This record gives sequence, structure tokens and C-alpha cells, in this order.
Amino acid sequence: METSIIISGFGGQGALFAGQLLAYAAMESGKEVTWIPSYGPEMRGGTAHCTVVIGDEPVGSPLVRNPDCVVAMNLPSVDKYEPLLKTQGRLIYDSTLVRRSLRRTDIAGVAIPAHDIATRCGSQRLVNVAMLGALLTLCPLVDLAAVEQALHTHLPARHAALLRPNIVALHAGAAYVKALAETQITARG
Amino acid sequence: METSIIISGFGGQGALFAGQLLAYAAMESGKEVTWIPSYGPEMRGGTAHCTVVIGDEPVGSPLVRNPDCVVAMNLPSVDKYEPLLKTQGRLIYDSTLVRRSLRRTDIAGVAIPAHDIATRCGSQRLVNVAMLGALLTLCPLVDLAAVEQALHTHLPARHAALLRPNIVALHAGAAYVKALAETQITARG
Amino acid sequence: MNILLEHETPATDLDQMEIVYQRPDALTDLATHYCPGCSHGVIHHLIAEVIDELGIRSHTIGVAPVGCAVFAYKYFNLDSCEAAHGRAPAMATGIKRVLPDHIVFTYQGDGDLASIGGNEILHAALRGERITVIFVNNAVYGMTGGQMAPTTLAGMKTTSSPAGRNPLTQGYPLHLTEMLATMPGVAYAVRRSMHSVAETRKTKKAIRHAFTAQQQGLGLSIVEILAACPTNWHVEPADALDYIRDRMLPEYPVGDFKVSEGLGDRRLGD
Amino acid sequence: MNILLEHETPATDLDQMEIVYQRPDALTDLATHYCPGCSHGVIHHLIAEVIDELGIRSHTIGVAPVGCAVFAYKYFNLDSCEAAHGRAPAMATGIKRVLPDHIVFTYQGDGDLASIGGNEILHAALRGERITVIFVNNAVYGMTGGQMAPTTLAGMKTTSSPAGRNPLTQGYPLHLTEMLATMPGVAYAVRRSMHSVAETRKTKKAIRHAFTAQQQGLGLSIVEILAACPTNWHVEPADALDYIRDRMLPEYPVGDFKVSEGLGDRRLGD
Amino acid sequence: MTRELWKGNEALAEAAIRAGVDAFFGYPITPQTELLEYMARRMPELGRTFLQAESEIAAINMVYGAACTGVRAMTSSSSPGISLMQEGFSYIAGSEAPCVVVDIMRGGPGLGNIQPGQADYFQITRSAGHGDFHPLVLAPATVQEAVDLAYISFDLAFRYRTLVLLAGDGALGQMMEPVEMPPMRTPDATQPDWALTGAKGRPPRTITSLYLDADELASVNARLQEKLKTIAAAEQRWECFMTDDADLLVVAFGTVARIAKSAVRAARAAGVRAGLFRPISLWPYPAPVLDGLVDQVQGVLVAEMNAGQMLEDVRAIVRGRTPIRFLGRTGGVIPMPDEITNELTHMTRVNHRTNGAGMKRDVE
Amino acid sequence: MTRELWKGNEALAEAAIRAGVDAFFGYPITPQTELLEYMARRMPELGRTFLQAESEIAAINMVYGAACTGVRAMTSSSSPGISLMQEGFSYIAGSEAPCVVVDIMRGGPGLGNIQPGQADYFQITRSAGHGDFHPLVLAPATVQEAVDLAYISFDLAFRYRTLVLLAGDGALGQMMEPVEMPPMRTPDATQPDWALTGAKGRPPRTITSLYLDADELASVNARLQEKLKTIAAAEQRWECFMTDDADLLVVAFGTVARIAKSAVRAARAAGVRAGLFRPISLWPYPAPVLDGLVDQVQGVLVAEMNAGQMLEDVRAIVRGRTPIRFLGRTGGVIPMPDEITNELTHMTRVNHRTNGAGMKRDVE
Amino acid sequence: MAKGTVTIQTDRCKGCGLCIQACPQHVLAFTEEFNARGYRPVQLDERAHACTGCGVCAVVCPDVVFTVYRQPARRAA
Amino acid sequence: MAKGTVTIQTDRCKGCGLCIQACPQHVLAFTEEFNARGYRPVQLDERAHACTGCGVCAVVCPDVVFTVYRQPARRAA
Ligand SMILES: Cc1ncc(C[n+]2csc(CCOP(=O)(O)OP(=O)(O)O)c2C)c(N)n1
Ligand SMILES: Cc1ncc(C[n+]2csc(CCOP(=O)(O)OP(=O)(O)O)c2C)c(N)n1
Ligand code: SF4
Ligand code: SF4
Ligand code: SF4
Ligand code: SF4
Ligand code: SF4
Ligand code: SF4
Ligand SMILES: [Mg+2]
Ligand SMILES: [Mg+2]
Repeated sequence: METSIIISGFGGQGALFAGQLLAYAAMESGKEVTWIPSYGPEMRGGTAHCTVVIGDEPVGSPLVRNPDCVVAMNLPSVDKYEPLLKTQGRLIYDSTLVRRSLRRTDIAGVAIPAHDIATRCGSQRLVNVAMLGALLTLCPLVDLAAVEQALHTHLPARHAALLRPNIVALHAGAAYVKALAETQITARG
Repeated sequence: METSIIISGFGGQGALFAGQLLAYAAMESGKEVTWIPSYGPEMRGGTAHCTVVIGDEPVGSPLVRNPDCVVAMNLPSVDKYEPLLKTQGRLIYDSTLVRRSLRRTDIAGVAIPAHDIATRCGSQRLVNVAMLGALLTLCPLVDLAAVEQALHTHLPARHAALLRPNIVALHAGAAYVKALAETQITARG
Repeated sequence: MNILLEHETPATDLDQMEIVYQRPDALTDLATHYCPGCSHGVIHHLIAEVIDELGIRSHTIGVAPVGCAVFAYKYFNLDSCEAAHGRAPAMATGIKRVLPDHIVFTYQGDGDLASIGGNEILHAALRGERITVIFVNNAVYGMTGGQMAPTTLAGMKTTSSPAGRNPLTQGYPLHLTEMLATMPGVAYAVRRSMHSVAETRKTKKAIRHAFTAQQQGLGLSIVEILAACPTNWHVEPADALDYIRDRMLPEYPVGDFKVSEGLGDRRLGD
Repeated sequence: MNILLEHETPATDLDQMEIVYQRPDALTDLATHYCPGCSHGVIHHLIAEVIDELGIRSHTIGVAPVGCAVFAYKYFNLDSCEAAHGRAPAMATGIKRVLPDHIVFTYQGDGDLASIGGNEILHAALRGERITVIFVNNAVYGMTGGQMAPTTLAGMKTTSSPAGRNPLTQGYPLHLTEMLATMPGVAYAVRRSMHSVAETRKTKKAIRHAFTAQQQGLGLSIVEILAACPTNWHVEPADALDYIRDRMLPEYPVGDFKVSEGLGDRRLGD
Repeated sequence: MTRELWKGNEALAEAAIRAGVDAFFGYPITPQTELLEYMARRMPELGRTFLQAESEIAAINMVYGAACTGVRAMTSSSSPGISLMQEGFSYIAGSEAPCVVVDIMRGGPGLGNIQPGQADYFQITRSAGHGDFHPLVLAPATVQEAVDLAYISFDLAFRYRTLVLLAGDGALGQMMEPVEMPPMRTPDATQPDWALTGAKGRPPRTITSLYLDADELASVNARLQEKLKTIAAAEQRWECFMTDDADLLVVAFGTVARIAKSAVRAARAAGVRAGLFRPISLWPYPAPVLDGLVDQVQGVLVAEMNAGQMLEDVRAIVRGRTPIRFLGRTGGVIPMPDEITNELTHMTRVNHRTNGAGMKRDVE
Repeated sequence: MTRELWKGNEALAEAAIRAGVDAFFGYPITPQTELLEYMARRMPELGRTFLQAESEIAAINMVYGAACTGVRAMTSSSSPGISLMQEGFSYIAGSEAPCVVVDIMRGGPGLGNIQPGQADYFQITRSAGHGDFHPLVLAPATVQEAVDLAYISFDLAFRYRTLVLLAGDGALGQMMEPVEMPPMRTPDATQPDWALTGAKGRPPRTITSLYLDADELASVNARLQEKLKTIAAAEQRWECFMTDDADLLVVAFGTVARIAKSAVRAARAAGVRAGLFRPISLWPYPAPVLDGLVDQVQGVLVAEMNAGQMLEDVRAIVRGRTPIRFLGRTGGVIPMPDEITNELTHMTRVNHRTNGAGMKRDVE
Repeated sequence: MAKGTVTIQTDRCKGCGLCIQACPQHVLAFTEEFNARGYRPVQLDERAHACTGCGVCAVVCPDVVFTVYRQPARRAA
Repeated sequence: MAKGTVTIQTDRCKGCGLCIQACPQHVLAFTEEFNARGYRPVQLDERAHACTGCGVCAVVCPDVVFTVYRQPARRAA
């Protein structure tokens, strides 16, 4: 079984790093995994995304047409990936930036106020990790502890000060989804 | 039937031009013909030669391993081509420059004092045409008239003054061979 | 947070006013892919204005480089093509030689022009090709993510000179425009900068002179422009302009290295 | 007419005498393929003498060009290789970077160095590669039969400029050495000539300085040498020397365009 | 050994470093640049040579020069840069300098784009420049395999005095995957007996590709051809995946092959007995193995990220014995597992030859 | 018409001139240089463009630029120079600029020598640069045919917006032969609707090979492949010589083919029913015709001045139906008619497969 | 009435801020909102009336988003 | 006794004449004969004794055919 996740946002929002964290965590959990970025001519701005595929056997294609899960950090990402998600796929998006409701009814969409959560945790830049926490609660691909570990090991030294806030944001994102689940998970965003 | 002729000498002796004259004459006589130079890294000096193939059908290979006729204007050319000549092939060489006698007995070698003939006709530079005249007398591949015509048409304008001496040398070379034939053509040079 | 409307319109009554600046004809209506604060956009704008002012759009042919400006052919509203990396001067030569009455310009980055394309510009200059070269020097390879260019400053850290460029092993910053200026085939060779409004205006003038030199058939004209690459310099756009002024200018002073007489007489006044 | 003996020996009793000139060690015993009177042979001789004098033969590596001197690797009695056309400075860079204690030199014609190989020499100079470049400028492509080179004189007829080089369309003669001299990476850049015995001796000195500059690790050293190609100039060997003096020198004056201080102090006296 | 997450380009660089590469010369180009950047950081730390060249042409000629001295020299690039190196490759082949070159292929022709591609197949396996030669071309399908092949590449280059080309694509270069890195090798200090090291106490050596005399050059070529024969016999590499009982055979290399593996598994799950033949050495092509498999299967599906280049090799091996179908993707589009599976299912349905649209087609 | 004696290189130049070539950009290289020198003399006389470029790279990019304006532009070179043009070829293919390039091949690899060769076969028919494309490659065997093909080369280049490569070798370039020159054409003044001529009274035009979006580049490639299919169907050229009743078939192109003709005649004289199949278009390869001949013969002899390049095409066409023998000459050595005849006689004697020495070998 | 004004194609603005820094009248500021490309574009702020139509913003803007208007010069009458 | 002399590797001489022109003592001349490569090589002429062993011929000869000998400097005794 392979699970594919696309994490997508504006350049600078940390989509690629979130994907790497997930990949590190998956590897440390003994899974097979691939991570691949989109790479284009735009150096800054524009939309950046990465694809992570996690499996029990060596991963075939590192790229997917129809992902199982999408983490969308902005509207263009929702626009792009909502139609591509697999049936019964999961779409987590930032309700702070994306105001429209989802169109498909055969996917599970979860809106999380990631921007607000991140700001509460200390910085707008934590949106990516908050959403990763949310994803991993919705689809328990790896333990949050493994992501925490990955953060410890791979957060660039110059961002050491952000380690704790990152961990807090990860759990805050997770907590939000858990709370939501405890009330109800709708099939519509 | 194809007849192949190699004309060979030191660079500057006019071997290539003699070959071209022969090729022009052959073409004007309605034959098929190819002419090809040897081309090497040495710009001046060294040995230069060309190969002319004359036939009734379109010529196959413009290069030959074993020529029918060789016009050798110096010793290295004799050294190189004597062994390569076809059995019964003709080797015309300048006895002024080549003092050794030929080794093969299965070829027809004709020594002509081309240097002397040329000098008598007005210039050392006429050696090539004198030897061509000799060749065409020995092997009547084309009429001397055709070569004369070729000289008229293709002697570079800046050498116009040499036209008559060239024609004289052509016939002088021919006359020498004819005289020789009238006495005897040996199979040894 | 909301998505804004396409145009933010001011309260003032526009009908009463004259338009004094607007998108030049010689630019298409496409949004560029450049990073925020990238000088390429401004330089495109300047070139387009000059082309409009000289009224040459319909017989001008542009040659885009390989570099961040690779899509320049989409942004200029004129016939244009995309050269192989560094070969724009050769391609422009091919065009100009068969269309001598047209205006041909190349638009090239420092990697494109001064690194891989050094021989093509050297020989185009030697031959005095009547082309105009807009040489955008941002001291890095922008498009490929900030590697060292021949124009990278001594000590400057890039992704391929992580310890800072060491001139003793990686070379000294290249002053190509000065070198080209020594060649008789070059009619106009100057350096300008984008670090301020005033300098930007001078850059535009230089671009006009360069095109004029071509119109007059004087030889090759080249305008080197010190330009900002905020992304690969890892600074904010506004700071990038200071970086040009404080770091690049000392190594690359602006100046006129060659102004052919024919041009000087008629043009340098303005 | 007879073939001569291999050696013509003089009557004098040689045992009584000292040898003052003989074939240098750094030349192999091969006869060259050069045309009569070609300067390449003399220049090889000078280089070999310098190498012998400096005692560096056994740690010197030569890089031959594509050009008439393509077989230089056969004539020098030292480790050597044959580069692709124009790429000798890149190949020499590769060698020198991994063998920094060896002496590496390229031997290149004007077509090889200044035409197709313009970018490789430009950037080797920019980087200040510690190599020595012997640049044999005979103003034509010798090997391919006398086509125009970037250094061909204005008005000079070649097989590819049959009407004489027209600088306005075919470019002005290229002064590459002067251009390279402007670069900080270059330690020594001079032009010399082969047109007389005195000048030939000066050429040899320059070659020695160039190798010394490399030994001292000062940067790239280049000696441009005005050389005769009697064959493609269509003149007799002796007249070719006059041609250098009368035609080439006015365009390409001999001179020291760059002599790095380190070198000047110690060496230029002799 | 520990598994670490490595980006393909950086893993290739690190593997070459551990294999003992002495000198790297390169020029940036997407999607290969991280390799160069990694070298820019690491090589100086290790006291080895890194130099950014002014162009790919300079880079390959620097590699050529360094290799002539007997050190381990390499460069890396992507398709347009590889085109520019063709003359250099030819000189290297002619003078038998051992070099390693990495090609992280992208979409073409021309500037094309920076997405993954496999359309350098011809220009690296066939010509790689004028004259008769082939580089030894190895095409890894995973980052781990890229590491493993890079690790042995210099051994191969030196054993045969040949150019070794590691051929990946943008996906392999850009992706991260868990890798076990091999240990750092202690560089071998013995100098080959052809290397230019200064003619001290021995006759001078020359390295050249010039042989003006036709017979001499012919004999050099005969020797080169003999060497190629030796390589062809000894260095074929391939993987057979589920081929034992396969009715249908997918033939694919590199990234497409790993995708095809998923497709084969899916096809099996759907009851189609598919298998995968994956050439690892593109030159020498592992023809005998494929040849053996052909008789056993009812059809062959060639899948490539190009318009049908390896396809020509497969056709020559199959020699009409079984139908071949081709699935080609160009422009940086990567074929998805289900597309390959669909082709396989399609092939089971039709046992006559049909012509698919676009770049899906039945070849014979 | 009058027959004149022309040197191959100069005849090619004059034929291109009579075909209306507007611009020539080139760089000297033996054995092609006379073509450039002829252009240097004649083009300015006619008021057309001649420029000696600083390198082959500059030359092909000048041709590319000039071709973008819709004029007839060409260059010429020989093997190492052709290697240097590979990137340019790829850009030209990607942006569909019609260009003509002459390749007078010499011995390789590397600097090799200046004698005749045919070892660019792969690099001109297969890759010619990165990405998926093939130039239209025409290989004349006589100076007359060189003239005739050069005369139509621009028509082909413009009809298909493709690169046309005229592939000869040093022998063809250097030899003189009688030729009937075609008349001077009056250049066609209509400008193609894609040409860059200044956006006067019309929307601007752009010529590029860059398509960052994978799907877009894929569709460009699909279009290019369609075009190649059209060319492949319409532009096959070949000559069959004495094949009607042939038992043995020689397959050869260019200079080797003309030599093979003599060999076939000689073989016939010796009672061996030999014939010659001569591809004139090397791409598209005239496969159907050869395919048809294969069933009729008892063996095929491929003769080339390389180590076996076209051989691969022939093998793929023969598909094991009949034995193939290969006679290869490299380094500038030209096979002589009697060597080919000997091979043919040898083939009649042995009807089992043997392996010849060196580059004579039985292939299958 | 203002001497000049500008219109701003906000969907094109990349929020680089160069115009804000260059405007001699300091009448430009970022919006709070993001545009579709994820940037906070520039707008005339509450001091818009102070715009002179000098065009400096148009000169420095890399994304050519400004159209600059100016009050026609009054004839001295 | 001559102050100096030279030996000439005549098979290598290409008859370019540069040495003849350069020799300050005018003691060099072409032979009448040709060598194996077709050139008329140089020899010391009848004035050979005038050779000073100055080495100019060796400096200018492209084909490195000269070995130059000189009478050892006599000690002033
Ligand atoms: C032959 C080739 N080599 C390398 C590249 C990769 N490449 C694309 S742009 C570029 C450098 C661009 O730098 P510069 O010219 O300074 O332009 P900038 O992006 O800075 O404006 C390189 C190396 C390529 N496309 N083709
Ligand atoms: C790539 C390539 N292009 C062209 C040539 C042909 N070629 C050989 S030597 C030469 C020019 C040599 O001229 P120069 O460098 O001036 O040396 P010279 O012969 O004058 O000493 C050329 C163009 C080649 N061998 N390779
Ligand atoms: S990377 Fe630099 S040069 Fe390229 S678009 Fe961004 S800012 Fe401009
Ligand atoms: S052609 Fe000129 S450069 Fe070449 S060997 Fe002859 S004289 Fe020397
Ligand atoms: S026109 Fe002048 S004053 Fe008005 S906004 Fe622009 S820069 Fe400011
Ligand atoms: S300069 Fe242009 S792009 Fe930058 S903030 Fe101002 S309006 Fe926006
Ligand atoms: S050594 Fe001097 S004097 Fe003697 S031959 Fe030579 S040049 Fe003349
Ligand atoms: S200089 Fe040398 S080659 Fe020339 S004539 Fe004198 S001895 Fe002979
Ligand atoms: Mg740049
Ligand atoms: Mg020269």
C-alpha cells in the first residue's frame, strides 16, 4: 500500500520543508518513502509543492496524478488539487486563506484555521507544521513523535529558536483536528 | 574498363595540376573520370599526389590501392608506388631525380629525363606536363590535343605566359617516349 | 483576507487628467514571472519605453537569453526569439546580417553573456555587429538558483562559492564592458545601475543611445546594467538596491567606457 | 643530383672545440612537419631551451593545440597531450588544478586561441590559472590552408577573405594579449616577434619570464609571438620576416602589457 | 548501516566523493545543479578540487585534462549541456582518458524544459560525439542505485580507460529517498602507467586522439572496438522483476522502470502475468537476457520518457518474434503506473496489432 | 547541358548558391574547407551574406538566427565541428527553423584525422543533440548527386521546417568529377508566415524551443513526431542497383556505395549475382524497400567507413531473416572494390555463419 | 484637487515595496489583503491627494502596475 | 684555425635560407644537391673558416639542424 501526499502553498510558506519532515518521519518509522519537489522557473513567489509517497514496499512513482491526501496552504492549491484528489481522498486547507467551500462531495475536506493557529503559536511561519499536525491526525501515516524527532534533527541550526514553537504548532494542528473529530468530521469542507 | 593513374611528386612540382589536366581532357573526350588529391597536414614540401580514374562507366572508387599507371616525379614516389603498381602497370619516372633502377620485372618502367626536357622547354616547372605527355604516349588514354585544350581553358590566367611552354613540354615529353618506343621499350627501368 | 479586485482605482476623477506614464506599447500585457523587486522587470520597461520613443517596435527583433529573462520574448511586444545559453550575440548576428535595416537587440544576464557566452560577445564586438546588447549584471546566476557568476564580487557567498568567492582560485570579478570598449568595432559601451530613480533614468538614456548607435550603423552597442536579484542575494528588494550601491558600485563603477564620436556629437547632450 | 649524407661535417677538428649550441634535451629527435621557414620550429626550439635552462623538463606538461602545431606533443621531450580545438586552456586548467606543483603550458595558434578558444583563454586568465600560454600569432589559420583569423590584418587577403579583410564587416584585428593584460589574474602578458635574431632572443627571454611567473605562482602568463607563415602568406621565408616587421608590427607592436611586480623585481633585469 | 534521506543529486555527489573522486569541474544547469553545489561545499573541505567552469565545454575539457594525469575526475550536467560535451566525449574516447559524467536528463529538444526526460538515450548510448565509440552508460532507477553505481563508476572508468556516463533524469535528481551510503574509500595512490605526471626518469608520455595516418587510426579504432567488445561482454547489468512466469514484459529503464514496477504489481493483482525487464547498463545493452525472455512472452511493452529511443534497441533484439507496444511520454510528463497497467491490460485483450494514438503505438 | 569538372566541396557550394541560399556562416575544417572558401568568394559577388564565424557553435547559432527570419541559411563542417553543433541542432529542431548543414565526415573519434569517414552516422541520424528529433539526412554518392541534393535541400527544409543534413565524406568533398550544374534559381520572395521580420501591422511572432509546462512541451513533441512521420513517409530516397535477381545484397551509402557498385559489377562478372541497395536518405531510412529485398536474398553485406553504425538499422530491418555480414573500415581507410567483391565471394562459399577478423564480421 | 494620481494593477503587484520607498510624497502603502498570487499589493494611502503624478513609482516598479495621471498644466491666462 | 664552426643535419634542412640570411659572416650557402625530402640543404661554403661560432644560425633555424662549436677562450697567459 502506498499513500501519496501533496503539500502545496505559495513559495516561502514552507510546503517543501513540511514534506521533508513527513518523509524523514516516515523513514525513521521504517517505511519506504520518496519526496519530490515541484521545481519551476520562479525563484520566489508562485506556487510551490512537493509530493511525498509513503509505502511498505519500495515506492514506484515519486510523482502522482491523483494524490490520496492534499495539504493546501492557499487558494490556488485548492483550485489545482481538489479536482485531482482520489475519491475518498483527504484535503486539508487553511481556512484563513481559502474562503470558498469545496466542490467535490466524494472527498473529505477539512478546513483548519492554520494561519490563526500558527500566529497563536508564535509565528505565521508555523502554518506548514500546524497543517502537517492536522494531516497526521486525520491520516495517521506516522506518529507525531517521529515528526518531532525529525524537527529536532533537521530544522536548520539557524532556526534553532523555532524548534519549540514548531513542536507546539504541530500539536496544535493535531489538536484542532482531534477536537473537530470529536465533534464531527464532515465530508464537505 | 577503368584505368587508374597516380601522379606523385614533391609539393610544388605540379602533380595535382597534371592530374587535373588529365581529368579535364578525359571529361572532354566523353569519358567518366574522377580526380582526388592526397591531402595531409603539410602545407608545402612533403610528397603530394593525386589519383585519376578514367572509365567508360561512372567511376566506382576514386581511390585505388593498385594503380594501372604511376607518374613519379621524385624518388620517394618511386619507392612508394613501385611495389603497389598492378602487374603490367606502367611507371614513368624522372630519371633526372631518380637514379636507382626499378626492382619489379612485371611492370613497364620508363625513365624520362623530364627535368632536362622541362629545362629545355623553358622552365623546371614544366616537368609535370612533360611527364604527362610521356604518360599519354605510353598509354593513350586521351589525345594530347585534349590536354592542350585543357591547358588553354584551365591554366590560371596569371600563368598565361606559360601556356605555350606547357604545350611544348607536353609534346616534348610525348616525343621522347615515341622516340624511345621506336628504338625499344624495355620492361625494366 | 480577501482577494483584491484587479484594479485599485483612486477616488480622483481620471477624466480630468492626462496620462503621463502608462504601460508602453512595446510590452505585452503579460505578468512577468520575476521575483518581487527583480530588476529585470524594470529594465524590460525601460527598453520598451525607448523602443516606443524611437518608434522602432515594428522593425525591431529581440533575442532572449537563457537565464531568468528567458521569457523576455513573451514580454516584449515585438518579433523575438530565444537563443541557446550564451549564443544570443551569434543568433543576433545571423538576424542582423540578413536584415541589416532592422534593429536587433539581445538581452542577456551575466552568466549568459560573460560566462558561457564570452566568445560570442567577444567576436560580435570584434566584428562590430550592428546590434545592441543589454547586459544585466546581477552578479549571480539567477535562474539556476544563485551560483557564482564571472561578475560575482570577491568574497560574495553563492551556492557554488559557499565560502565566498576567492579571487585567487575562482577568479576576479570580470569587467567585460571595459574590455569590449577597447575594440574598434564597439560604438557604445557603458555601465549603468538600477539602484536609484536617478540612476534608473540614466540607464534608460543609455539604452536609448545604444539603440541610436545601432540606427546609425556605428557598431556594437552594449549597456551593462547593475541589477538586483533580491532572491539570490537573500535580501529584501529595497535592501537589494542598497546592495548595488554599496557593494557592486565600488567594484563596477558606472561610466561611459566608449562613446563613438558619431553618437557623441548628436546625442549625449540629452 | 644526389641525396646527401645525413650529416655534413666540416673540415675543422671538432674535438678541439666546445659545443655552444646544440639540440636541447626538451626536444625529441623528430623532424618536424612544418613548412620551410615556419616560425613554429624556432619557437619550439626557444621553449625547449628555456625548459632545459630552468631544469623543469621532468615536471612540465605540455598541451598541444589544433593547428599546425598539433604535433607539438611529439616534438617536445616531455609529458604532453593534445587538446580539442581552442580548449587547451581548459585542459591545462584541469591538469594544473590537480598537479599544482607541475609546470603546465599550452601552445596555441591565433585561430585556436583567439577564435574558437576565446572563452577558454578569457576565463583561464580571469581565474588566474597558473599556466603559461605560448600564443603563436601568424595572422592566419595555417593548418587549414590560410583562412582569415581574428588577428588577420586589415586588408590582408586570405582564402576566406579573398577581397582582403574588411574590418567593417569582418572585424578589426584582435589585440587579445592587451585585453588579457587588463585582468588581475594575469601575471605576465607580453608580445614579441620573430622577425630578427635580436627579437627572437627577446622572445626567448619572455618565454623564460612566463615560465618563471608560473613557478612563482603569480597567475597566468602569456607570450604572444608574431610568427611567420610563409606558406599562407605566399612569400619566401626570408621575406616573411620582413612581412612581420613591416606589416604585422605596426598593428601589433611588441611590448610588455603586464609584468606582475613579483616577477619584475627579480627577473626583468636580464 | 543507517538509512538517511538523500536528494538524488546530492547522493550522487556524496557517493562519488566516497568513491574517491579527486576533481570535479561543472557548470550549473537544472535539474542537476544540486550536485555541483554539493561538490562546491564538500570538495574543498576534503582538500580536493572543485571548480566551476565557464561552460560545459570548458568543464568537459578540464575533466579531460585532469583525467590525463591519472586522477579521478568528473562532471555533471543535463541534456543541453551534454550536447555541448559531445566533442569532448569524442576526444576522451579517442585518447582513452577515464572520466565519469552524470547526465540528469530533462525535456527537449532545445531549451525544452526542466522536467524529467529520457531523450538523451540516443546521444549517450549511440554517438556521444563523432567517431566510433560508446560510453559505458549506467541508468539507476532509485537514489540508492544511483549511489551504488556512482560508487563503482571510477573503477569501471579506470579498468577500461573509458568514459562512464551515469544517466538519471530530473525526477531521480530532485527526489529524496532513503539511502545507505557506502563508506569513504581511501584513495588509491598508485598512478596508472599512462598518466601524465612529468617525464621524470622515464620516457615522455603523450595522450592524443590524432593519428594522421589512416592505417594507424584504423588500428587504434580496432583496439577501441576490441575494448568495447570486452566491455560489452563483461559489463551488462539488468534487473528482472517477476519475469519468471511473465506473459507480458515491460521494458523500461531509470525512473520509468521504478514506475513500471508498481504497474507490474498492479497488473498481477488484476490477474495479468506481467514482468519487468530493466536494463541498468544502457550501453552495453543487456541484449542476451532480453533476447532470452522474448521467446517466453506474448508481447513486450516498451515505456520511456521519450518518443521511442531504447525502443530501437528492443526492436532489434525482438526481431519480430513478438508484438511490441510503445508507451512514450515527452516534455517532462512522467507516465503513471496505471497508464502502464492499462497498456498491459490492453495488450492482453488484443492479440492482434493495433495502432494506438499519439505516442502509444504498436511497433510490430 | 555542359559537363564541368567540379570538386565536391565547391560543387556543393555552387549548387546551394543556385538553389538560392541567402546566407552562409561557417568555420574552416578539413576536409570541408573549400566549401567555405568558395562561399567566401561567391556570396559577396552575388550580394548575399557570407560570414566566417568564430567557431562552429557560433556558426550554427548564426544560421539559426538567420533562418528565423525566413531566409535560406546554411553552414558546413566536418565531424568534430558537427559534434559542437549538437546543441544548436536541438534548438533548431525544437523551434522548427529550416536550415541546411553539410557534413563532410572524417576519421574519428577525437581529432582523428582528415581522411574520409562515415562515423557521424549515429550523431546525425539518431540524436543530433538532446531530445527527440531527427534531421532529414541525405547522403550523396557522387558529386553530381551532391549537387542535385543540395539543390533541393532548401525546398525540403522549408517544406517541413526542418534541419536538412547533407552528409558526405572527405573523398566526396575532395574529389573532382564531371557535373551538370542546375540553373540559377530566382529566389522566392514570399516570406513564410512564421518568420521574424518585424511586427509591422501584425501581432508579434516568437520563435522558441522553451515550453516550461510539461503538457505543453509534450504536445509540441507530439506535433514534431507527427511531422517526422510525414517526412518518414514522403522523403525516403534510395537506389537499387542490379537487385532484381540478386542473391546477395550489398547495403552501403555515400562513397562506399559507389565503390560497392564496382564490386557488384565485378562479382557479377565472376558469376555471383550481387546487387546493391543504397540508401540516399539516411533518415528517414528507406526501410520498406530494403525490407522487401531481404526475403529475396541469401545474405546481406553491410559495408561502411565506420565500425558498424548503419549496420544497426539494417539489422533491425532484416530481423534475422537472412545472414548479415559486415565490412567496416575506420580511420580514413576506404574499402576497395575487390575487398567488397571478396566478401561477396566468401559469402557464396559459406552459407553458415562465421566470424571474420577485425571489423569483418558476421552479424547474425 | 490633487495634482496627480495613479492607478495600480493590484493583481500584478508583487509587494516588493520599491515604489513605497521611492515615492517622494510617501503616499503609497501595502494593503492588508493578499492578491491572488499571494502578495500584499500596494495602494494609495489616506494621503493620496498628495500624489503629484511625478511618475517615480512607475519608473521603479518592476511589474509595470502603475498608470500615472497628472493635472494638465494650466495655461497662464 | 677557425674561431668556430657548425655541423649541419642536412637531412633535416628544409632549405628555407633563414640561416644564410642571418649568418653575420656569410659563410652559409645552399648545396647544389637535394636531400631526401626534396630540399636543397645548407652547407658551410668555401669561407667556412670565417665562422665565429656565434650561433645565430642555430637561433634562427626552424629545423634545429645546427650544432655550433667554438674555440675555447684562451686564457690570457
Ligand atoms: C547549455 C546550458 N547550460 C546551462 C544552462 C542552465 N542555465 C540556465 S540560466 C543559467 C544562468 C543564468 O544566469 P544569468 O545569465 O546571470 O541570468 P540571470 O538568471 O541571473 O538573469 C544557466 C547556467 C542551460 N540552460 N543551458
Ligand atoms: C572543432 C574544430 N574546428 C575546426 C577544426 C579545423 N582546424 C584545424 S587547425 C585550425 C586553425 C588553426 O589555426 P591557428 O590556430 O592559427 O594555428 P596555425 O595553424 O596557424 O599555427 C582549424 C580551424 C578542427 N580541427 N576542429
Ligand atoms: S532569481 Fe533573481 S534575477 Fe531571477 S527573477 Fe528572481 S530576483 Fe530576478
Ligand atoms: S602552414 Fe604556415 S604555420 Fe603551418 S607549418 Fe606551414 S608555414 Fe608553418
Ligand atoms: S506618481 Fe509620484 S507621488 Fe504619485 S504615487 Fe507615484 S511616486 Fe508617489
Ligand atoms: S514597485 Fe510595483 S510590484 Fe513593487 S510593490 Fe510597488 S506596485 Fe507592487
Ligand atoms: S655560427 Fe655564426 S658565423 Fe658560424 S655559421 Fe652560424 S651564424 Fe654563421
Ligand atoms: S635555417 Fe635551417 S632549415 Fe633553413 S636553410 Fe638554414 S639550416 Fe636549412
Ligand atoms: Mg545573472
Ligand atoms: Mg595561425
